[in-house]
Amino acid sequence: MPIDVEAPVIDNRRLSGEYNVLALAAPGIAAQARPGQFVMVKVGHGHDPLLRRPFSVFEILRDASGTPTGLTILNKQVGVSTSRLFDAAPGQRISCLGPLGKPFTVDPPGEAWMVAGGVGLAPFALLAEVLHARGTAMTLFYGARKAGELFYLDFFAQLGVRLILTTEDGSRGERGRVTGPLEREFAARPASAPVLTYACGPEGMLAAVARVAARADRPCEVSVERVMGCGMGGCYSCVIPVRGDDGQPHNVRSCIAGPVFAGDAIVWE
Amino acid sequence: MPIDVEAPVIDNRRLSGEYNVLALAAPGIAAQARPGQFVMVKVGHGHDPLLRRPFSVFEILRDASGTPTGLTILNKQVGVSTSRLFDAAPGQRISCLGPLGKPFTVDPPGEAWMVAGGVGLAPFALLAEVLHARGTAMTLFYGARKAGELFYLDFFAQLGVRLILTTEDGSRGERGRVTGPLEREFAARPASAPVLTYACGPEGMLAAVARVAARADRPCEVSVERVMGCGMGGCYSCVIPVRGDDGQPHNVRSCIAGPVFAGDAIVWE
Amino acid sequence: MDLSVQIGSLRLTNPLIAASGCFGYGVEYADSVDLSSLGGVAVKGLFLNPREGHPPPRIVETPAGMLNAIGLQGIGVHRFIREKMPELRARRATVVVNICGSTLDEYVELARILSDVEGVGALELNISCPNIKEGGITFGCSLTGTYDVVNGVRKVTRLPIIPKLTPNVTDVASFARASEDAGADAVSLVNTFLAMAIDVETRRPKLSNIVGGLSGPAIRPIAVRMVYECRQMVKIPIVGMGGIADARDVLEFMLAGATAVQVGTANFVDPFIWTKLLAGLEDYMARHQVARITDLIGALDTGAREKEWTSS
Amino acid sequence: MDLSVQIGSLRLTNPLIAASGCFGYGVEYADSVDLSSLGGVAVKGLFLNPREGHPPPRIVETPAGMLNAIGLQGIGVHRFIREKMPELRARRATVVVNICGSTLDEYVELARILSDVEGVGALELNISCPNIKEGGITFGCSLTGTYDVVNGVRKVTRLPIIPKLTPNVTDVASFARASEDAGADAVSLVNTFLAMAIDVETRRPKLSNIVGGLSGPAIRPIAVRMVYECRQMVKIPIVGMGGIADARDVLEFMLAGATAVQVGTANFVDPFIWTKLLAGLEDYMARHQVARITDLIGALDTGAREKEWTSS
Ligand SMILES: Cc1cc2nc3c(=O)[nH]c(=O)nc-3n(C[C@H](O)[C@H](O)[C@H](O)COP(=O)(O)OP(=O)(O)OC[C@H]3O[C@@H](n4cnc5c(N)ncnc54)[C@H](O)[C@@H]3O)c2cc1C
Ligand SMILES: Cc1cc2nc3c(=O)[nH]c(=O)nc-3n(C[C@H](O)[C@H](O)[C@H](O)COP(=O)(O)OP(=O)(O)OC[C@H]3O[C@@H](n4cnc5c(N)ncnc54)[C@H](O)[C@@H]3O)c2cc1C
Ligand SMILES: Cc1cc2nc3c(=O)[nH]c(=O)nc-3n(C[C@H](O)[C@H](O)[C@H](O)COP(=O)(O)O)c2cc1C
Ligand SMILES: Cc1cc2nc3c(=O)[nH]c(=O)nc-3n(C[C@H](O)[C@H](O)[C@H](O)COP(=O)(O)O)c2cc1C
Ligand code: FES
Ligand code: FES
Repeated sequence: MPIDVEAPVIDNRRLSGEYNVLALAAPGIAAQARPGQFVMVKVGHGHDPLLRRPFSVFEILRDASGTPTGLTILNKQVGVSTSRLFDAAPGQRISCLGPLGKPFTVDPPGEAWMVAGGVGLAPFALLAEVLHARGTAMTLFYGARKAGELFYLDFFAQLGVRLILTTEDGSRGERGRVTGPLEREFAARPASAPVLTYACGPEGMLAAVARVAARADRPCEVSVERVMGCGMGGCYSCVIPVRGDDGQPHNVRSCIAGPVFAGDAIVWE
Repeated sequence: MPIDVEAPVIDNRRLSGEYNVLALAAPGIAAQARPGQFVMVKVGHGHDPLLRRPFSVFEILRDASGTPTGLTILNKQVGVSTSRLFDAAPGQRISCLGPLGKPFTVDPPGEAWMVAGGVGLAPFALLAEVLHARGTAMTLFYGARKAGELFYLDFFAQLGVRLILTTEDGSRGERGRVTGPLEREFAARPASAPVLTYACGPEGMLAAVARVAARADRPCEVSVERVMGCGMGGCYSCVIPVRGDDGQPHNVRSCIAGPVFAGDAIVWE
Repeated sequence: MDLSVQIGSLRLTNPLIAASGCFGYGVEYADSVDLSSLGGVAVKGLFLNPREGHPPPRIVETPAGMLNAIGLQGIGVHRFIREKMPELRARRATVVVNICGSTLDEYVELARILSDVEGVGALELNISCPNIKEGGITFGCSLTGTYDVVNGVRKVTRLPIIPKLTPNVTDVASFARASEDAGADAVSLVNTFLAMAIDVETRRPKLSNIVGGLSGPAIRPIAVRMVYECRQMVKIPIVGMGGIADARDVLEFMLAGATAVQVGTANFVDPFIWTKLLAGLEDYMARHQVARITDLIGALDTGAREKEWTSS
Repeated sequence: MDLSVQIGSLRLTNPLIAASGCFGYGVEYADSVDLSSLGGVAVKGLFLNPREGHPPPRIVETPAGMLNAIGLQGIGVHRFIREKMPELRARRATVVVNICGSTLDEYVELARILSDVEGVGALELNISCPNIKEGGITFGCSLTGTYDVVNGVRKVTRLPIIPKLTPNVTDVASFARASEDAGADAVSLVNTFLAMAIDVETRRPKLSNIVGGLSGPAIRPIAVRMVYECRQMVKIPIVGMGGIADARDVLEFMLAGATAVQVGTANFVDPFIWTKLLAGLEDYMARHQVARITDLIGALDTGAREKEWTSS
């Protein structure tokens, strides 16, 4: 059950001029959150900005005994609220509602491939931690615009995640998009090898990943990002076309039916 | 000429659970400001709250060489913006427009009596400083709800200001309203003694002071507080009825024709 | 302290109703909110048949408000009765069903169907949705259209009927009057204001539907004025809404003349708003020694002001 | 880069006009703002005779907006011509005189008087002030009233005439059409939305006039929609306004179809807004390689969207 906390900012770590990791003291949410779930955040009082904004749960913070004490979000500055989150000062309180949404399947058939585009990295820190505890073999395909926007590489490396990096300007890893190496890896792998692919990033990338996985006849789960007014199923703003039992696309609320969907369920536009 | 500064908060000193003194780095405004003038302040970005709020210039801050570096405002928490000013953190920037409005006459005929009700103390710190430099004899009649809401008494005492205090609950000075002792002092003083009275506080108090002064046949200047939308003469929100040449009351913009008026010019309602 | 209010034959335990389109079918919130603690739950607008609604983007934020062009996506009345009503009954929600038709007959048909359904407390006639072309608002922008829909529905149901008025008209009170004349038990207002927002970088509308409906605190002062105008014109209860975000806002609508209120956009910001609103109302009633909340309805004092001062 | 726009025979050096009632008579700002750098200055609404306006409180803040009920306090047209026009001429302001009458004859008389005054650039006919009982908005809420005022004024002046439309109507575009038919050179919109706010502690209206006009960012999405609707209906230029607070907002109105814009409430918040708006427009034009700002008028693209993605 989601709860709403006026969470104090514990820490604000800048990763670049655009990205930061914000740590929030929200033990109740942290205790429930599972990989792929999100929180709805509102910064500041007053009615401008008005609505909350959705953010993936990035990491779960724990005290020495392992009890969850809070969570972090990986924030990319793109507009009003993300700018306020970029500038948030420790001690400031931020209203945080969650956890919300359907999580990733954490029961992959042997091997897990994570595909992240830019800030789409957000759900994979927690997923990697949980899968690491299960002993699942992991690969992260991680694409960004440039080398300076590839974050948390050590974190994933320490969890034993194999890293395959791409940048659009070629400043690190392979030049180009993340779907290139993904396609090659699929081709190199025997069709019988049990791989579950997880993807998060821009929708065009998700569609491409879903296509690549389908072509390789592999299951894949994508976490979609639609504009969300409420995050609770109240407003119908966040819909995405999903193939129904009748074979037709139907608009489905991604906040409660998702944000994680089977890649082949979505009717990509 | 008024200027607009994104003034960093230098200091926020709490005087009580409701009152604070906020120091702002605004040298350009400080260099021009005269006693009785005000600034229009906007806290925070976004459109809620939307409008600026008027505040008297409380003190002028100066560096060692005497050059103005900023100003303070005496803030009383009553609503949205004053609450934000109460909580403002050093370093935070606050948009500050000023100086605005007609100042007090700083050329009193020998003796200056200042009458302050509550936060109406605000214009008198600067006035007392300026009059002190001129060697004017000063009295401050200062009324508040209770002892804990009488501030800056040492400040005025150090400038040689005679203090006459009242509180509504009698916890310090005389019990009752500030117009009581004022009336007595007028009665005790020969009609020929040159006294200029300045008043700032709730409008009922200003009307009473104006009445008392008129009865004693003395000049008085009052600083009125009307809701102000712009502070620049643009909106006509801040009007107060002033007797015109035709003997009739006319609505006059208190932001540019005031906030300081001759007590007998205003047609009290 | 009595917070109950009456809308036609329907008694609400308090004046707070979740606004249609802003609370799903109610069941979405059933785990977070005690539905029976609300005065009522107005469910998402229903047509006879399922609808997919408009393509995204469907909402965009504006200063102290939001635009929506959902396009009345919905499961249709039959699936609603089958799939949602059982849980709403089980949760003891007071259900207000918001219905929408492309034709007069569709409203009548919907009313007929819903009249036989156990647990339906009232019908709200959505003749004011700005986001769809057929029906709806074309009735709501015409006095005879409004009269005809209300009158048609009145003939087939004994449920309280509450036409929901659009604010996009010159004289909303005349629509309240037409509704009253046609036999409505109450009117609700306002639905959203037709509005638009443009992305200047792409030079495109921010909503796929080009225009949408403005809701949220931004519109509250206009909505309060409209409730006040209707209060002068009709005797039936008014359900007021538009930008309510705290208990003071609820009281503002009630003092202007509303018997009950709906809360829409604010529920998106704070799904736990209901207990806060109730607490705020109770606090106000205690402070002002108001025994029955109905004493506040239309209790706006437009007389002259007193003068008094303290050394504040 | 050419920022100039044309309203009838009047050329504005840029599309930014100070909105009537939000910039005094212009002279109040002459020391802070270079009046000749503005496209125009619409002065506070003038009647033939001086008026005292409403008692305070005259304004109240609302979410992202404000209500005003000033009641058209003003010095009357004769004192305006004598006392303010000389300075406005000296400052080389492009003056738009906003006029208001209780009767049709008063509008005509005002137009006649002002037509002979050197330095008057255009007449804005205020038939939309929600704050006064006589005249004004009663014309603005009736198509024939609108037609008659515009037509009457047209007969006595060659100055560009710009009726200012009220948003408190069902179909604002029909009023633009009536204005065009009657010979208006342009229409301006929107005036404020009739609205109210209540102090729940005292149970009194927050404005002495009970109701007032809502302005500011809150109303912008409705105002943009109305400009867009008028753009489909008339050929004459539209002067758009309502909640403009930055250059993006100016562009939004222009893309929706406005030739020029007015800025009211935002000037209260930032009297130095004009240079910021101009800089913002120039930056946009440079980034988008727009040589003439007139190329942006009505340039909203309502076509389908492309799909593309980057690893952002
Ligand atoms: C399930 C989910 C998880 C997300 N996780 C993260 C995350 O971990 N880290 C992160 O940085 N971002 C994440 N996002 C995206 C993030 O929600 C948006 O960047 C944010 O809402 C923009 O808010 P803003 O006020 O800064 O932008 P605005 O000023 O409101 O708008 C700027 C741009 O952001 C887009 N936008 C606005 N509101 C939303 C919204 N509610 N959802 C999506 N896009 C929006 C607008 O269309 C516009 O193009 C997630 C989105 C979803 C749906
Ligand atoms: C010339 C002048 C000088 C002032 N100097 C000081 C000062 O030095 N220190 C100080 O604490 N206060 C001063 N005030 C009063 C101060 O401006 C108000 O307390 C403040 O605007 C309230 O803002 P808010 O957002 O906290 O209140 P809101 O939440 O907006 O409203 C709370 C209450 O304050 C009143 N109010 C709102 N706006 C104004 C306004 N613009 N002017 C006056 N009252 C308003 C409202 O009517 C309401 O009753 C001065 C006012 C004027 C006109
Ligand atoms: C996303 C959204 C969807 C809505 N859907 C409906 C609807 O289906 N039927 C209806 O009558 N009103 C609908 N409305 C209007 C609301 O019920 C309400 O009248 C309006 O939003 C004003 O109230 P608010 O400011 O509290 O949101 C919708 C509003 C929003 C924001
Ligand atoms: C305080 C105030 C006074 C106004 N006075 C007038 C007026 O005299 N004549 C007029 O045509 N419009 C008047 N208006 C309306 C504005 O010119 C403008 O149409 C409206 O405020 C919307 O623009 P904005 O949101 O930029 O303020 C006034 C508005 C305000 C806020
Ligand atoms: S975000 Fe409101 S229904 Fe999904
Ligand atoms: S505050 Fe706007 S005219 Fe005085």
